[in-house]
Amino acid sequence: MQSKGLTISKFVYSWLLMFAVWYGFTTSTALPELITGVIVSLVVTLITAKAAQCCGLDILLPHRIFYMVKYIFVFIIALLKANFDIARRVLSPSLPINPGIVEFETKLNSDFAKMILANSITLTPGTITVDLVGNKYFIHWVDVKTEDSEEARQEIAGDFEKILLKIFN
Amino acid sequence: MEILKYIGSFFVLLGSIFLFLGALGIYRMPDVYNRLQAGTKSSTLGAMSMLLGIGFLQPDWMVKMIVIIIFIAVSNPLSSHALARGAYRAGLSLFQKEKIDAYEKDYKDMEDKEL
Amino acid sequence: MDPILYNKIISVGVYGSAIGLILIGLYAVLVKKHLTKIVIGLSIIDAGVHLLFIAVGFIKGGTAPIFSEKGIELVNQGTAMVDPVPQALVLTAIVIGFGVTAVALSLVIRLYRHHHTARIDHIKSLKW
Amino acid sequence: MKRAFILLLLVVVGWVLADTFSQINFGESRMGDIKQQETVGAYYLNNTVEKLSVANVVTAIVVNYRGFDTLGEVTVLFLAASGLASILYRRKKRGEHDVMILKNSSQLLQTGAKLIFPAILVLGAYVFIHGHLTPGGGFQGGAIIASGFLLMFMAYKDYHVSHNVLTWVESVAGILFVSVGIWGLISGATFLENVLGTGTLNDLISGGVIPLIYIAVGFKVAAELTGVLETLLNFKTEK
Amino acid sequence: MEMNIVLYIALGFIGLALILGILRFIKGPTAADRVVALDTMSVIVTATLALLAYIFQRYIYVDVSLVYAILGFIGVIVLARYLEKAL
Amino acid sequence: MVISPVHYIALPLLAAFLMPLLAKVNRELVRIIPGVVLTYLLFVSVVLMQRVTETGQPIIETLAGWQAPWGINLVFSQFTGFLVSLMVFMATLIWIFSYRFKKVDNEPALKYYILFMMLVTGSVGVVLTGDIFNMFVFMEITAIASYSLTSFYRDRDGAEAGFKYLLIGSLASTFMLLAILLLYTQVGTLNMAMIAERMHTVPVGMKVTILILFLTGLGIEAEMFPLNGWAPDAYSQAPSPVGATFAALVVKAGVYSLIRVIFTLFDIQGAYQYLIIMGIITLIIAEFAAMKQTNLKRMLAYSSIGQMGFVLIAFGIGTKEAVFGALFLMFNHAIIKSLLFMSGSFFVYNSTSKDIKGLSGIGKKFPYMGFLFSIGAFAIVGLPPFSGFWSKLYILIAAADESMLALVAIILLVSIVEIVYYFRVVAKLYFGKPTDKEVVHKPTFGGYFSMTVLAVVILLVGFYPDIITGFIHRAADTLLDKGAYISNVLSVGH
Amino acid sequence: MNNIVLIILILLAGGVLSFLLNQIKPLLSGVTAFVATVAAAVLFFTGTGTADNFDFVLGGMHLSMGINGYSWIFGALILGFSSLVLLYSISYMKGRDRLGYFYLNFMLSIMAMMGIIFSRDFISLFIFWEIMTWSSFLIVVYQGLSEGRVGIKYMIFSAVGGYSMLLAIVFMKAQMGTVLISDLVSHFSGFAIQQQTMVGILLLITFGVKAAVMPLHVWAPRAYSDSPMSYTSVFSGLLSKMGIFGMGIVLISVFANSSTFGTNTFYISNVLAWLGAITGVMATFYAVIQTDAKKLLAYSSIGQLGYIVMGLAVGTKLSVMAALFLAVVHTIFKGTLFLVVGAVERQTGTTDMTKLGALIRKMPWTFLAALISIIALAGIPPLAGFVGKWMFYESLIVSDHYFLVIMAFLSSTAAFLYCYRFLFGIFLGQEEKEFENVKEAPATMVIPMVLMAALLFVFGVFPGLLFDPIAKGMEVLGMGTVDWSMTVLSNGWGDHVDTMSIISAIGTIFILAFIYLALWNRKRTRYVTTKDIHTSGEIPTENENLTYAVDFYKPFERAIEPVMKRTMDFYYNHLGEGLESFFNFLRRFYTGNGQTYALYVIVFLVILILFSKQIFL
Ligand code: NA
Ligand code: NA
Repeated sequence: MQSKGLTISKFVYSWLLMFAVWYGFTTSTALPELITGVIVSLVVTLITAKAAQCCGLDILLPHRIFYMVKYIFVFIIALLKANFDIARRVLSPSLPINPGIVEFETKLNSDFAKMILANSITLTPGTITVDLVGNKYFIHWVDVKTEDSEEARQEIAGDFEKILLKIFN
Repeated sequence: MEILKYIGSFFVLLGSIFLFLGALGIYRMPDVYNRLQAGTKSSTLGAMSMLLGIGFLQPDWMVKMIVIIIFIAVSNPLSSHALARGAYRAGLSLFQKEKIDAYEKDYKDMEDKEL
Repeated sequence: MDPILYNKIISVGVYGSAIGLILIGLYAVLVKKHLTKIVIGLSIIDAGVHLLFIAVGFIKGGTAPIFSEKGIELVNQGTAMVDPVPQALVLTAIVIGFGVTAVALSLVIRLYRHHHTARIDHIKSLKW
Repeated sequence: MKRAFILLLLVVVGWVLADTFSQINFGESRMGDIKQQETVGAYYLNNTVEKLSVANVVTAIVVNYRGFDTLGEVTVLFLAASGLASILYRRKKRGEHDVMILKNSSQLLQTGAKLIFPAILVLGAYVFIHGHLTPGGGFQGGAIIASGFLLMFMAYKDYHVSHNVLTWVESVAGILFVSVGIWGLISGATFLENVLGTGTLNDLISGGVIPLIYIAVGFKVAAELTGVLETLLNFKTEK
Repeated sequence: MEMNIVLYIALGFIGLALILGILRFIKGPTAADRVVALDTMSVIVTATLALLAYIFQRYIYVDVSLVYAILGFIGVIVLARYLEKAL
Repeated sequence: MVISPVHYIALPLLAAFLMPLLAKVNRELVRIIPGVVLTYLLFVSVVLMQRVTETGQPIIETLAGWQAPWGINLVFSQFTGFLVSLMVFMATLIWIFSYRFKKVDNEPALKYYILFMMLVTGSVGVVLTGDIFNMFVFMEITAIASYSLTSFYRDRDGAEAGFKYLLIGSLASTFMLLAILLLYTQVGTLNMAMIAERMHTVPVGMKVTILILFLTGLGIEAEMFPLNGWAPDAYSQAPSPVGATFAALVVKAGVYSLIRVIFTLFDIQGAYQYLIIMGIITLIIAEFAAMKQTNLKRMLAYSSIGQMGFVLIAFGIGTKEAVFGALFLMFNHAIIKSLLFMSGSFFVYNSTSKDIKGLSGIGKKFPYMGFLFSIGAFAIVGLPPFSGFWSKLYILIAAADESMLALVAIILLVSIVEIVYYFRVVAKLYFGKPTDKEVVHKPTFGGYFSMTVLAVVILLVGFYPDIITGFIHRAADTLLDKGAYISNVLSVGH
Repeated sequence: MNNIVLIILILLAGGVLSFLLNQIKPLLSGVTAFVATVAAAVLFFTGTGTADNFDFVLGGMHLSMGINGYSWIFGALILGFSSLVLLYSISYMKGRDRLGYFYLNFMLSIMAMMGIIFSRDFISLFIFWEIMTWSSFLIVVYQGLSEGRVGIKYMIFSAVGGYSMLLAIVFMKAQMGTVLISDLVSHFSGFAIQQQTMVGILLLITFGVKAAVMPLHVWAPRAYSDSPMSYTSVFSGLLSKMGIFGMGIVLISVFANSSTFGTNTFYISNVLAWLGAITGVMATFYAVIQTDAKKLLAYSSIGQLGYIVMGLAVGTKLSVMAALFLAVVHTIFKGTLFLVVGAVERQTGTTDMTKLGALIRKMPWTFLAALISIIALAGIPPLAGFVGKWMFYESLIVSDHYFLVIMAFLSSTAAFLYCYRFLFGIFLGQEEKEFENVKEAPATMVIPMVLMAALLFVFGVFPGLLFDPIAKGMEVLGMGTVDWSMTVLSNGWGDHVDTMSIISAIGTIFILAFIYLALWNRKRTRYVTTKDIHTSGEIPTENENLTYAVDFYKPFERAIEPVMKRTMDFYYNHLGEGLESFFNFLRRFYTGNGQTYALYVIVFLVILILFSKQIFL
């Protein structure tokens, strides 16, 4: 998200998104509901215009959608792995852990992408994002395998970062 | 539609197991960061799975279930991150002190800058 | 399980926790010295009272008094619905409790600013 | 010693409360013969759908049967906001302004808040607009919106909501509420009387003035709670 | 109410989970541990509310779940900020 | 639009919501609007009092189109009407007094006027409403406005006083809520008339528990000992117009609610004896404490509490004459204590200290103010020919009629204490040379005006009590006629 | 309009008007007050008869005002005396600030006194009684002499008195349903004996406070002396007589006419008579040792009131008559003496007899008034005081109150001491340099004094002028008729007392003796310097007395010292202190800690819960 200021594209995207949220809440196609939804989402978009613009309509381009879907799959697999990993640790009486905090830098430059990456890291095996300063992630790692920044990036963020770069850049 | 019921029940059951595992992790892990590790992942997956299951059991509700799933997927890791950061800044040391802590120096620097 | 016993256990649990909240809050109000803890105590008392409202209005097997189900037929003349009045009252009570808590917190802030302490037994320039 | 005495007192209080509530059987209907409408609760359950076309009986009570209470409730919030502002008021010297006492939050939280905040606003609006249909209402919706602002306050140290706007919103909403009441008076009925047609049950547009009032309440509550939060968090004055 | 055996089991797991969460909340030992317990429990409760809505077959309760999710999240964020000594 | 009791609530609220907007147009409007509203309400009072006096029937106003017990209603009877009119009258005068009040104007005046107007509205609402939960809501409005106004000034210990008030007030609201909840479980309604009608069905044990909860909760508002720890602080730290408002409106609402509950809702005879006993203790402790105060406003506060004790005693006697005396005393106390607060505050502002000691000779510096204060002091201790005398006389006669001579003796003994501390101040006003301290806070024209009006009322009622006794007699009769209350309220729309 | 109402209104309007006119010109204030009082007096003496009734309903109570022979005596006294005092005040108060305040309260107290004597029911009586109390209180604190303590003490005692009456009133109202005085008289017999005693004692406390009967007198000396002198004369001369007025009603018309009261009358009357006697003796002793002229007169007043109370309490026809006679005469001579001291104070700036002296040449007219009044006070013929005293002794002897006679004699003798001291200390003795340029008081002050002194002479020679109204008054009280002629009084044995012959016999002796005394002392007048041989050449220390006026009666003081050591004041002060520390203890309840208050709430709740059965069921 490099360009500052409000573009029509961003505005419309935001409006659409808010309307989608509205629909998610009402799940009704009755006309009064829809009209109200349009109004509400418009008002909310106007209110949050300054603060809350993340993307423009271009995020909806097909190839980006494709990568998004791909991301979701990758993510879900990672999430499942993470849970089995946790289950193993939790249920094992010896609690095999070796925790520590490591850092690495990301190539992502969209705030939004960075957040998605951070969340993904948090939900994948053995890691939690403690902080993000500029481009530098600080990760709490249950079982620290390396202290080297680049290796850590590969180990922790690898796949996610690649796909995210494709979606947001 | 019987098949949906089975799928739904499966997801609900799976979700509840993960939720339980998350709570167990919270209970058993030795320090706050590890508890967070266990709690976040399992509870997120557990909740998502259970909501999805309910969506299958009651297809009318699927849209709303997805809304909640998305919300949890976004918010839960975020809150965990905020907690981890908060715990760190609250001065809670790591479980094993001799282990590596890359955050310490930067964190101190930032504190100085803010003052 | 014996339904009467079951009912008794549930009622002890619900009333007990509500009354327990009230007592815990009262304890905080009467014993804790920190102003914020006292305010929290007041909120806990409120919570207990609100819970009592809900508990009292509850009817075994009753649902929320809302006639809006699409998939479910209208509940016949409300016989299986809980008493809506305590719910309406508790809504009001909660909002009022919130208002009071907000004012209380602002007073705590001011007291702290002025006395540089938040211990209630140190703030007694007005007495006798 | 003193503590023991207090505990003893609490035992007595607890005992009398327990004793009293043990006479009120949990889960038992106290609405009497519901067809006879022996209690107001029974009356409301029996008549709300027919007379007001409002699905949510609690909402009907809150906004219509006991709408006067709600007016008072709104006033309480308004008062709390005013009281708070007056209690924490500080005379500012030239060039001084309030700042949040918060330190910077994490970049991630800022991004997340930016994403979630609009959705929370939509949810709040949804809750108060559907107050007569779902277990929501003006207060709940307003509180949700305010919690959205709370999220923003938590995420952004320098996030400010224009006091002017808040004042406008709460004033106009409050005036709207009272005006709906006076509308009843002017049209020859009683204060707060539902002077609009009630529509069909479970439509968005039903229940007469009830949704109108709840929308007003929603806005008002949102503005007031946000104002309260901002006042409570802004208690440092800086050059 | 539509109840099958799976839902009973699920409720059982959830009950156990909540008990464990409450135990951790009580044990602490630090404020951060308690908040972590709260955080997890809020997610569990969110899911549970949705499940209860299904069990009671009342769609309107789903809204409660949604609102609970949001308020729980924001509550934890506030507490986290408090831990950070940022408040 | 016909003039009706709901105007008392709706218009101030409308104005309160409007004021923040109008403040942006012109700051002066903020000060003026409450006065306009209150003046209109005074007019409403006149019209409605005339109406109820003519018909002899209360005005029952249903709200939102739902008759009792389904909806909330307002009851403007000769009793509530009297109290409400008194409140509005006092509020108007207090508004005039505080118009362009320098100390207030140094603070966020907009908030002050909003809170003040809501304080008035809350107190009036407590009296007007016919619904027990609605009464709770209005009480909370009053309470929150009071907490905030108590801590309004920054240069005092207002926050401390406000916090204590809030702490005790919150306990009060808790107990009241519990009482209301239990009551609802027993009778299934919140309308006071219907509660009264169904009260006999409630088991005695439950009834007593509910009563105890009410007595504790409302006793706090009515400043009953030992629940009144908050009161002296709140009175003395609040801005003086607010102190006057507490005395003239807020406590009145508290006492009203207590009386309404005991007289109308319940049918427990023991409650009357209880009122007498608590009244005596309150009276004695408060007057004794007042005796030893060095701070003028605190002294006035304790005196106020003592007067409320006296009122409770009178209500506890419970006969027609006693209730008449009690209402008369409430009337007098509202007027006299306000005058004392108003005039006393100027002494305090312009003296070297807040202590009574600092008042030396200040009566010579402000002769008219000293005169007004003296009138107030004479009237409050019940010296003839000031209004306070009559209420005291009626209550004593009522007590004697019930062969409670010991009670009379106690009251009179305590009155001597009262005389001592008031006359000590009056004597102090004229003793010694006034300090050279410049006049920091000159009374405004409005200040003089409202104090003069109060003094005139005190003298007028003192010389010729009959101008007011008719209203009070009818008010007392209305309060005591529980059957009529029930049938009037419940017959509306049936 | 009814004359009674008119008089009250004139006095009230006069007060308000003089308050207002003070804003324009202070002089107008006094003049207005004087004119109003004179107008009221004229109306009273010319147009007010016993037929003037005024019945009205106020606050739902039937009240009644009127006048009878008994109250006429006091009414005449009030209006006559206060007219003269107000005339005196015009000059006396000149130049002081807040004259409006002073005259307003002055007029209010006159109005209140008139109201008291007009009242035919207890409610109006109480109303005017309290107005009298607070208006006089305001005058006591007017000069701000002693930090309000004196005023407070006065107010406390008045409140005790006033509330005693109020208690009696509400009791009567509950018992009889009416508050008319005449109803009390007729219903009194119907009361149970305890009730009779209670009502009697309560009312006697009320009137006893104002009449400064021991032990209720302690407020009086300082209250008298702290108010401006022109008002002090009213205080001592009139306000105290309101106590006498009330006692007369209670003792004579209520008790004496109560058939069932029987033995109680005896006890109460005897106790009261003894209290009066003790008051007389003690106060006289105190008067003797005072160095301040005002205080001397104040104590003297109290002593004299003691006699009067004694006379009323003894309750025979003659004693009552003597008491009423003394009451009137006392007003005149004591009033005059206070005015004299006022004149002296105005001209010299002090009332300390140790500083004053030899003013006889500077203020001859004042001296004349003082001399005549003192003679009357001492009970020496041919002045009015003698007649009263004679009747008084005779009534005591006739009714076999021999001990009372001894007491009375003791105090009369002691009274001579202070009379002498008063005259000597101020007008005779050694001339002080600082008073060299003192002038006679202005005419408006001298005239009232001399006029009243003349009255003393007239009433001394023609006591019948007073006997007439007094006899009428006693008839009203139910004492039956009294035989009298202008100069002859029939005593209890049926003998006739020819006042004229006695006066001429005894009077001559006394006057000669007095004049001798006075002149003899004048010869001794001299200036004392510090080098006087008196000190054997040594320079005297500061605390050595060089004037006679100091320690005038040192031996006497030593003699009475044991009696005086523990005054009533001492006990009252201790009571007061004890009460105050008790109050202080009680208010510790308000600890200032909000949490404690919260605890109180819970404790209260728990107490109610635990004792709910006892409290509510
Ligand atoms: Na992870
Ligand atoms: Na989380």
